[in-house]
Amino acid sequence: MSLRVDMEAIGDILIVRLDGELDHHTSEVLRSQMEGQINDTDVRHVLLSLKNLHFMDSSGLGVILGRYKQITARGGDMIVCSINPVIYRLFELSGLFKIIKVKDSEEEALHILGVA
Amino acid sequence: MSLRVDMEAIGDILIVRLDGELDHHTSEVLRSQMEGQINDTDVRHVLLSLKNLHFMDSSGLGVILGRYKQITARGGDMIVCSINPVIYRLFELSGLFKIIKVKDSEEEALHILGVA
Amino acid sequence: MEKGKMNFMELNFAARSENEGFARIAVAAFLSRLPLNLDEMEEIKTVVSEAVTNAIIHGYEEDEQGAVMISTFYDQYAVEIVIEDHGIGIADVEEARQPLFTTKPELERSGMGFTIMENFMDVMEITTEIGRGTRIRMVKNLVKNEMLCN
Amino acid sequence: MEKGKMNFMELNFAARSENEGFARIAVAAFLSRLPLNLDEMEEIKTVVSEAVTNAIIHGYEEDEQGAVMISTFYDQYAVEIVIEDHGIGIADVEEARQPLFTTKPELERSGMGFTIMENFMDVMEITTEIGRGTRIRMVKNLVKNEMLCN
Ligand SMILES: Nc1ncnc2c1ncn2[C@@H]1O[C@H](COP(=O)(O)OP(=O)(O)O)[C@@H](O)[C@H]1O
Ligand SMILES: Nc1ncnc2c1ncn2[C@@H]1O[C@H](COP(=O)(O)OP(=O)(O)O)[C@@H](O)[C@H]1O
Repeated sequence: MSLRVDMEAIGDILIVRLDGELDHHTSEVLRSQMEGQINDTDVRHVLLSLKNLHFMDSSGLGVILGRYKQITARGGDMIVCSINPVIYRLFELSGLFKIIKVKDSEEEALHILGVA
Repeated sequence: MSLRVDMEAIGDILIVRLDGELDHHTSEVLRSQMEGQINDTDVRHVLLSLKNLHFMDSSGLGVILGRYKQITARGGDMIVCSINPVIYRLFELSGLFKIIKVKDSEEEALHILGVA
Repeated sequence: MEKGKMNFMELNFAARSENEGFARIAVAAFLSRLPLNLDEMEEIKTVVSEAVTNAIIHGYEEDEQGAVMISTFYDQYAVEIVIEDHGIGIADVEEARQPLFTTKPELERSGMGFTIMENFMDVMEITTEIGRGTRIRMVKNLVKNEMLCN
Repeated sequence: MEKGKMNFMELNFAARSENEGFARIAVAAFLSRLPLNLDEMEEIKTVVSEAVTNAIIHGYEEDEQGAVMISTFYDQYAVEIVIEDHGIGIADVEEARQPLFTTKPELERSGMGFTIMENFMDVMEITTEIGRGTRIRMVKNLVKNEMLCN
């Protein structure tokens, strides 16, 4: 019933790893942490890893879309990786895959962003 | 919310290992399985290992006392081992330690029963 | 649902966001003996989260004095989950059901709650009255439809 | 308890033994944000199990048409748990509270339920009426008594 947000910068890429449950209650923490990091550093792209995210609902979609808008407004890009089947369907239903790229693993995603 | 009962015979000792939760709902399963095994085989002693028992309430005390009476009526003995702190207090409150021996591990208990 | 074989629970709790996770766990624990696979259980937790969050954010507009009610029933054929609030109600239900429609974009709401409930469950009905509250009734079948046709 | 800072939940469910585990998980999940250590949480799960089992076995004598109610409140000072049934009631409460006393030895009951509830909680009160039911009210303090004396 809680969310751990782990952030790591590799060059101009911010890797955000989520561990736990992303719902309305925990989405506020994620929003403020990511917002701050994007505003205060010279991050250009965001890689969001959902490998250890055990639960997400539409509040998660909202906060992810919000950060997508923030990063693309700065000319950057967002990639999401390691999505479990039920969370995958949430992205699908919302049409978010039409704008946000999705990859199977962090390695593949970093490759697309020109690293590793 | 379920109980796994694993039984192994070593000589005339029946080792019963409990995995899960022992409450009123699951105690019936334990009672019938142990009762059958004690009646149908030439088991003399019972070693009850609670190492993987994550929950127990007073329904568990009842079924353990019932099996203690069954095995001592046949001239045998019962030893309980690997009890966690909260379950330990249940035994203590009930006075069961006055009649049932308790050991830290299966090895120690088997030693007392003259094996290993 | 057949009376004898039915199991039920009713849950009533404070409209606080920290209770969202509790509500999901309680419903999942209640349904744990049913033949639901992991994905189906996740779907049920998701729709519970959607409806409870809506009650808290939209129904009560984050006034924690409100209360959210969940009733759950099951028998061998289906699971029924009803989630209610005594909040502000919904003015235009057809509009509210549209994918991406939200009245709270400033809270970064995605407007996908009702769409997810409809897609993850076999039945999703909304009953609402302005100033009185909202009731969401959802059903998930446990038996494949083909089997019922025999 | 202070109103503003209090959280509550009420749970009502069928008096079926398979709901005993559900009741424990629901109460533990509701209290998960409190500063309780693992042993204290186990103690609370144990007393919930004792009172719910008593309602099912003694209160309703295993008639699954009965319902068990659990209400839980907490604030920063204490957790209060009330468990009720509308069953047969208890004729002699003093006798019932005695360690090892049971009216159902044929079911291998240990007669330790009330003793455990008393020992694991800071307050345990029984209210009962023959033919109307039984209500067990238990409190566990979150703050050490010494601190309250300052
Ligand atoms: N319980 C409720 N009480 C009042 N209004 C509600 C309730 N649930 C939903 N609504 C309305 O329906 C709209 C759509 O809901 P939903 O699809 O869940 O999206 P979101 O919650 O992201 O806004 C909400 O924006 C709100 O206006
Ligand atoms: N909810 C209840 N309704 C009716 N009688 C009860 C209830 N709870 C307890 N009792 C009575 O009190 C006695 C003692 O209860 P307890 O200490 O929990 O031991 P046990 O459940 O092992 O009998 C029971 O045997 C029963 O006669």
